[in-house]
Amino acid sequence: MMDSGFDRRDFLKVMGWSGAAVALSGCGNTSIEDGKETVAPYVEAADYVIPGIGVYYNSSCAQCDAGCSINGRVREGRVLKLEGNPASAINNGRMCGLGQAGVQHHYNPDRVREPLLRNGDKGETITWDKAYELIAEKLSSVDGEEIAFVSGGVSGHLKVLLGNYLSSFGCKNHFVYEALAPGVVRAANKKSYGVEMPRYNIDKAKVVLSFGADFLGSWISPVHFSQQYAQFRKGTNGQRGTLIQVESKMTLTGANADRWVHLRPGTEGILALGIINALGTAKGDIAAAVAGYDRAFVSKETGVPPGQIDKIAALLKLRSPSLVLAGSAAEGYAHGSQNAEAINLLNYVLGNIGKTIEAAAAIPFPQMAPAKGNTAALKTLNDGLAAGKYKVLFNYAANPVFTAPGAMKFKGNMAKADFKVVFAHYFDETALQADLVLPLDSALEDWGTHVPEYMVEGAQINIQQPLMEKIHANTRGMGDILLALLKQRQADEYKNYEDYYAYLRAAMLQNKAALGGVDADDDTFWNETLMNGIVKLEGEATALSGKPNVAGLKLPTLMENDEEYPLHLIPSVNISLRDGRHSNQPWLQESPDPLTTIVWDSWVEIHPKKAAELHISEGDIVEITSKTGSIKTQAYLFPGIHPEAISIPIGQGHEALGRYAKGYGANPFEIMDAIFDEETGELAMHETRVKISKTGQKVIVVKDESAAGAKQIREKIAGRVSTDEVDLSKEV
Amino acid sequence: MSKRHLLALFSNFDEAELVVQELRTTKIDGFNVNDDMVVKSAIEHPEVEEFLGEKPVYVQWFTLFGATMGGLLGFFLISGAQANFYAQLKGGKPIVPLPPNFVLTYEMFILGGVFITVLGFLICAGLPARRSPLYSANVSEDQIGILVKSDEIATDKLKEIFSKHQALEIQEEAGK
Amino acid sequence: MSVSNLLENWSQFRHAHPVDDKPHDPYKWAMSIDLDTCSGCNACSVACYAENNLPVVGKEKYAHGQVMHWMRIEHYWDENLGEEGGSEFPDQGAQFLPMMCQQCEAAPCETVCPVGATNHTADGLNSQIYNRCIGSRYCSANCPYKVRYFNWYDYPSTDDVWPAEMTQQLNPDVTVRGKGVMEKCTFCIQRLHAAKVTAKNEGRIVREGEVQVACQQACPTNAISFGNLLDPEARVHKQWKAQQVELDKDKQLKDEKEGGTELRGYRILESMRPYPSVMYLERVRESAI
Amino acid sequence: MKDIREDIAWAKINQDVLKSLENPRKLYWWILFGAIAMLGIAVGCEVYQYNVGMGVANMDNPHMWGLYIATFIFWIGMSHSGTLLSAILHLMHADWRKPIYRFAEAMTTFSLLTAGLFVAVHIGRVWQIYYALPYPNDRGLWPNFQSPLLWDAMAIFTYLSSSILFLYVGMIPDLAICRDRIHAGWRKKLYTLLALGWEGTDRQWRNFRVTYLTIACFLIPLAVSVHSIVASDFGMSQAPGWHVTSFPPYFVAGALYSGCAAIITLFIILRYVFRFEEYMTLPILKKIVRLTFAIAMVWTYLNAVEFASVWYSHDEASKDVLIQKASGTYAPFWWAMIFCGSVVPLVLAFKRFQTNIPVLFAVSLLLNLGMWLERWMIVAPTFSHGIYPWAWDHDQWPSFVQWGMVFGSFGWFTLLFMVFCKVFPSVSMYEVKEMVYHRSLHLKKGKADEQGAH
Repeated sequence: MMDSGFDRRDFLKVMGWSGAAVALSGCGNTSIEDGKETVAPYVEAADYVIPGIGVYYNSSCAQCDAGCSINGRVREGRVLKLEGNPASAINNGRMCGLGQAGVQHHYNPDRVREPLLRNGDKGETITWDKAYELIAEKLSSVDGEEIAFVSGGVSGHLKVLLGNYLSSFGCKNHFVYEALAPGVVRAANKKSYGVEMPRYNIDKAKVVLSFGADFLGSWISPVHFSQQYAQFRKGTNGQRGTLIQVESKMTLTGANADRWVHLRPGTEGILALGIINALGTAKGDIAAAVAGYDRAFVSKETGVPPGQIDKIAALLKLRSPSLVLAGSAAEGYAHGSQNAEAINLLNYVLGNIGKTIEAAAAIPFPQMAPAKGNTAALKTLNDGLAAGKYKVLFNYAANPVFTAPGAMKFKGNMAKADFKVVFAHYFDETALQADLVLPLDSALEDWGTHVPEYMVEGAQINIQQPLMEKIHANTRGMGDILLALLKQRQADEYKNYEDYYAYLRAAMLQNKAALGGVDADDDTFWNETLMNGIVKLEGEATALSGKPNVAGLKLPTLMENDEEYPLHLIPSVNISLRDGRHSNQPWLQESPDPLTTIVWDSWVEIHPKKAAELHISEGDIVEITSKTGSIKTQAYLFPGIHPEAISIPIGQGHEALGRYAKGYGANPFEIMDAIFDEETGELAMHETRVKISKTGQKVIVVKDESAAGAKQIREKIAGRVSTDEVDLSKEV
Repeated sequence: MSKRHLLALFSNFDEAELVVQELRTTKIDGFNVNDDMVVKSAIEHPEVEEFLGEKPVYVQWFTLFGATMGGLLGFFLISGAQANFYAQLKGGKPIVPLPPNFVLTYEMFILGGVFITVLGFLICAGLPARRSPLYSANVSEDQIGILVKSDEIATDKLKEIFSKHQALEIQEEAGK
Repeated sequence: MSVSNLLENWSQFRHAHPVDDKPHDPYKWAMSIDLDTCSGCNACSVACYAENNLPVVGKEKYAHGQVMHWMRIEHYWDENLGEEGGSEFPDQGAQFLPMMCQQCEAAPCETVCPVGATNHTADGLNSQIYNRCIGSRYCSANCPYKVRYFNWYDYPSTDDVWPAEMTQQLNPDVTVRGKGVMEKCTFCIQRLHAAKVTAKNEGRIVREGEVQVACQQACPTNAISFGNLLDPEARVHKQWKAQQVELDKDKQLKDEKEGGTELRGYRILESMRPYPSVMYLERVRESAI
Repeated sequence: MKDIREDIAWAKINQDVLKSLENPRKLYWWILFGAIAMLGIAVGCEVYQYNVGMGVANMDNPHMWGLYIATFIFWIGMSHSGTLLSAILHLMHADWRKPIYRFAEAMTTFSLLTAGLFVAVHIGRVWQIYYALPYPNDRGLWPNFQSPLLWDAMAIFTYLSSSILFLYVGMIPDLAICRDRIHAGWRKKLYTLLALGWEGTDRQWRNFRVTYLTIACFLIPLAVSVHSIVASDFGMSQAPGWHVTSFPPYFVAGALYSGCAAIITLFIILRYVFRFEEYMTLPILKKIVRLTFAIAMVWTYLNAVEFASVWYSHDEASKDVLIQKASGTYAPFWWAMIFCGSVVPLVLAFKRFQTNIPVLFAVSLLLNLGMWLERWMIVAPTFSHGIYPWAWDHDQWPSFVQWGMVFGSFGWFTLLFMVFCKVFPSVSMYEVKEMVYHRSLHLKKGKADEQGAH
């Protein structure tokens, strides 16, 4: 009686539990839908299955490349929820929404279940052996140069196997393609700091000046940066860190900034140099290089008021160390490299290098180090396809048909290859173009090792292990597939490895010593490795180079206004949908975009002032036209964007990818021009110019935000104070 | 000694009144005015009180009882029920919050009152009743009926009185 | 039974709560959310979907306002943004606010439920009993925060909400609600209960850090802290203490101080006297820039 | 303009009234069929809603309540006039009530029955509705007696059962008449059964008088309490626009108002259909009309009081709701309500309209429309513009399901009422006789005095 509230819940629990049990029926989840599976009574269950008790397994999150370690809750042989693995330095037991949705990637009803061979315009189911034979046969007829292999970022043993496979027929065309990779920043960092991916210590900085780096949302390693950010906000002895975000379209990070500075798209570099100039601490050639960038000029170019520039400079002077970040907004232009370098230069001038920017350790096994995805690869691939260089095309963990700029006509070019093999989880746009579709295990069913690109402390290898049995009998892990394919070519080399698991185990045990298991016997070492989910290593120290050279630094002044296409198109990266490969995970579709709270759709953000000029109001269906093409979507008036720019989120507008993604919204890639960064050849995603026009249709925007338009009325709901009104030192 | 019934019908009330007075005044043995006479009418005549003399009505006592019981039952049933929730506060209010209980007590008070009153009515008015041996549908229309019960010997005397006052009709119980 | 019971325990039946009631013992679950570190990333909300079997209603029903997110991330602009005299751009960013059931100590929803389906539990939760609920929806009508969500449809049997494969993800510790019942944030009561049972078996009370709610566990910035307000070790206890926010006040003493204290703890709609169990810490913005 | 004749033969009264019970004309069947069809629509909607879920009514978070609750209040309100006529006027010895109170009372009962249905239709799990009843059970589970909804349930149950008893007891003498006049068929059996062997003996009349009076005394405070409690469903909550002190009297006034309007409507219809010109005379109509006018003004006043008290309060939220009502999405309906409720009744102030049947008929319908709108305007705007701005919503337009139920409820009411007035005398015969009798007495006395003067 004392807590009958709970008693009732107990009852409910039982209900829920048995209800679930009925729906799930036993442990062997092979072929749920055709009801062939047998219900295994719990008394016969594997000894780790204790009815009603959750068991936790460590593994790695495969939703993005940040390399968070996860801790999966498994009950009655089913994975229920993914928590963060507290042992990981990257996410310390934390998880982002995207990572949480990993289970919906795994349980997704639209997964590919059988190997399919194109027959006319529909696929016919074939056996794996048949599929392997087919590949072998096709490969035998072409030589290595005529084979292209497209993949997303790969690392660890999978990368090794893939490398071995490609070299087994002398193919050098491995295109590592990630639609949203910080390619330009890597290059710029290499030039400025001597390393591609240094370690950023946001938590150590007193001021963070970010040029469009959405490190809380989608940039490099968001979950890790978020934790640093929390520390940075708490500050040391009450000295709270200050975040200044400079960008043309407000990102999640921008929304959390103390000062959000909007500037004309593409002028980030100029502002950076202007700030150096305003600081006045630079000497020698740097001083010379920035001499021209005085307040008046910079202000004219960027549209940032002179006073603002001074304030920023003053604050940077006042509080040290600080940290300056160059993000995707800065790099997305034809002169992206210059932008990035100019911004990095600011770090040098402020003397942050070595304090808030440190060299990260490198993984001692270079062959396992991540093959970094970029967009330059896409260009080469596309040109090759267009020229008909490639007869056979493999595609894995990338969806170029969806993410390639419309101007590239990738879909058409892809058709020129006469045999296209796609390893897929779902029928995405690329899989639909394939001749042979091979179904993959989900990340929660597969083995693997991953090496994150952004190392937090020392180096680490993440272990990926299955959290439950396969849902679909006929899917395979990528590793197993590669192994099988390798066996076709070098049977005797791989004959000892019955499957990828065996290979992985052997490979790990081989380097037991180097992996910190010197005096452990194989089984103990292996089990501990699996238990931890992470192998932490010293890593090889790398050094930051000294002084960057500013000779090459040349920033275009005021970009001439395009009369026909007056607006800049900013394809924004949604925190949960990213490049669109996750759009079929309903939780992500239904979790509102933080800034607009719009769900299940695309929208175009326009500044209210601009909208008034164009007589556009919320919910108007507008047509956005570029040189390349045009798309239609709903308008949303958004104050956090430069009036000369409009922004459309990436990730929607799928023509495939299953019931939760197909037919929602529009895909901004379709109208993207093929403009590339002059230095790195990376795709300049922010360069596309567009015009916008009303179609006359109007819809009610589906969003969580209310008619009050995200304003607090009457009552105090979300309180705010300025730093001089609070004393954080007393806080817990 | 067996009794016989007589029913006389009168067109208007004044006649009936005279009849009743005469029956009262004239001494007829085998006939007792107070017990053996019933006046039937289509409407409720306040005057009936006057010439039949005060007769007590007990319905109010039922009402009093019903209302009180209803009220008490209401209050204690509700408070008692609420007392079961002592582990589950609601909205920070006391477990036995008086204001709501008073509202409900009030309703129960009325409910009990009405129900028992009706019960009382049925009892006091002797309803549902078995139909009396002599009845004329005219009574429910516009005529006044006087039903008397008497020994055989009184019958003629009564008839005579009735007819003297222009009784429209005199019904007599079929003899045995 | 009842009359004698009434007479014996009359005095304790007449306590008002939380004002003059005996304090909770040994548990009073409470939360505090630091709006300065909250980045509005939605991780908590998704974690809630995963933990509590929340249905994904889809675009059409979302458009009708029938979404079921127990925890919603609200974002606010400056009052004067885009208005006369105000700035045209949000140059101080936005403000995010995770809003879920505030587990009020004197919950307006509890008094009005005709069947007593929502009650106050011994450890200070506002519990919702699904199989008692008849769906009069009076509780939501009376909820100042509008954080109660009604099952307008029978989601388990609705297409594409939980296809066969997805049902395997459902958390067996949490029931799947059918049509016509009200639901809301429970402070992950299934986790609390499990922790309490373990503690009870070991003859102690639940320790700080022993139990985490799903949103707190996921939060990348650790903005959410949750625990037993009565436990001096608990972070939440320390925070409430440090911020001088008291559970049973409808107006905090510190707010009456001249010139304000340098504290940022507050509770939403406190003046309506629901005595919420969630304390928010105001967002801070740099004055030097 | 003639009132009831004092020399009208009592036998004629019986005939005329009993005539209304005779075999109906074609028109009757048509209307009955129509009513059943309307009811059918509502049933269809309910079946659909029951199977698919409340969502099909197109309510949402936070628009938790819709037309169901509004219409529920409407029907409860309508029930009050019956009591007004039969109980209050009875105590005040207002003779003119006698020919018309019977159908007014029937109206009370039936509108209560209709209102009850809306509770069932409204709740999410109608199959569990019995949870709301205080039935003893070994788990010690009781409904929550703190909830105004439960007070509602209690009050309405009390009110319904009491009015049914009141109606029945008051009808017993007439049932006896029917028993005596109708000699065949099921009717005979029915009336014989229901008349309980009433013979109009002095003893029966004596107890009858007291009982009738007592129940009347109980009914008046009951009626007042019922609608005050309905008002507290809103007044007891915290929601802006509901949390208003003057709600109980406001609701009661509104109730009597809509009731009187409904009486005028039915008065006119019955008068025409059953040719009751003899009994439902124009002077009586005039009296009701004046009464209605008075109540209309009271309602208008209380309305003003509510607005004023909100306007001069410091409750910004409530102010906003008021402004929303007058200027927001609901503005047209809100102003329509003001017009129908406060402007239209002004017509009744003019003597020439007080007996003009077509005008009165139209007006009475408008008044009822206004009263229905009032209920809707109490329920809906508060939801779309409550305390918490984030939950403000694009206003939800009720779906056809909700409208269908509202529509159907009128069918249900009509059905019940039409059955009633074919089975039971809708004019109280014995009381009309009393009325006539007393008038004639007065005249006699009058004559007598004149002679005495000579």
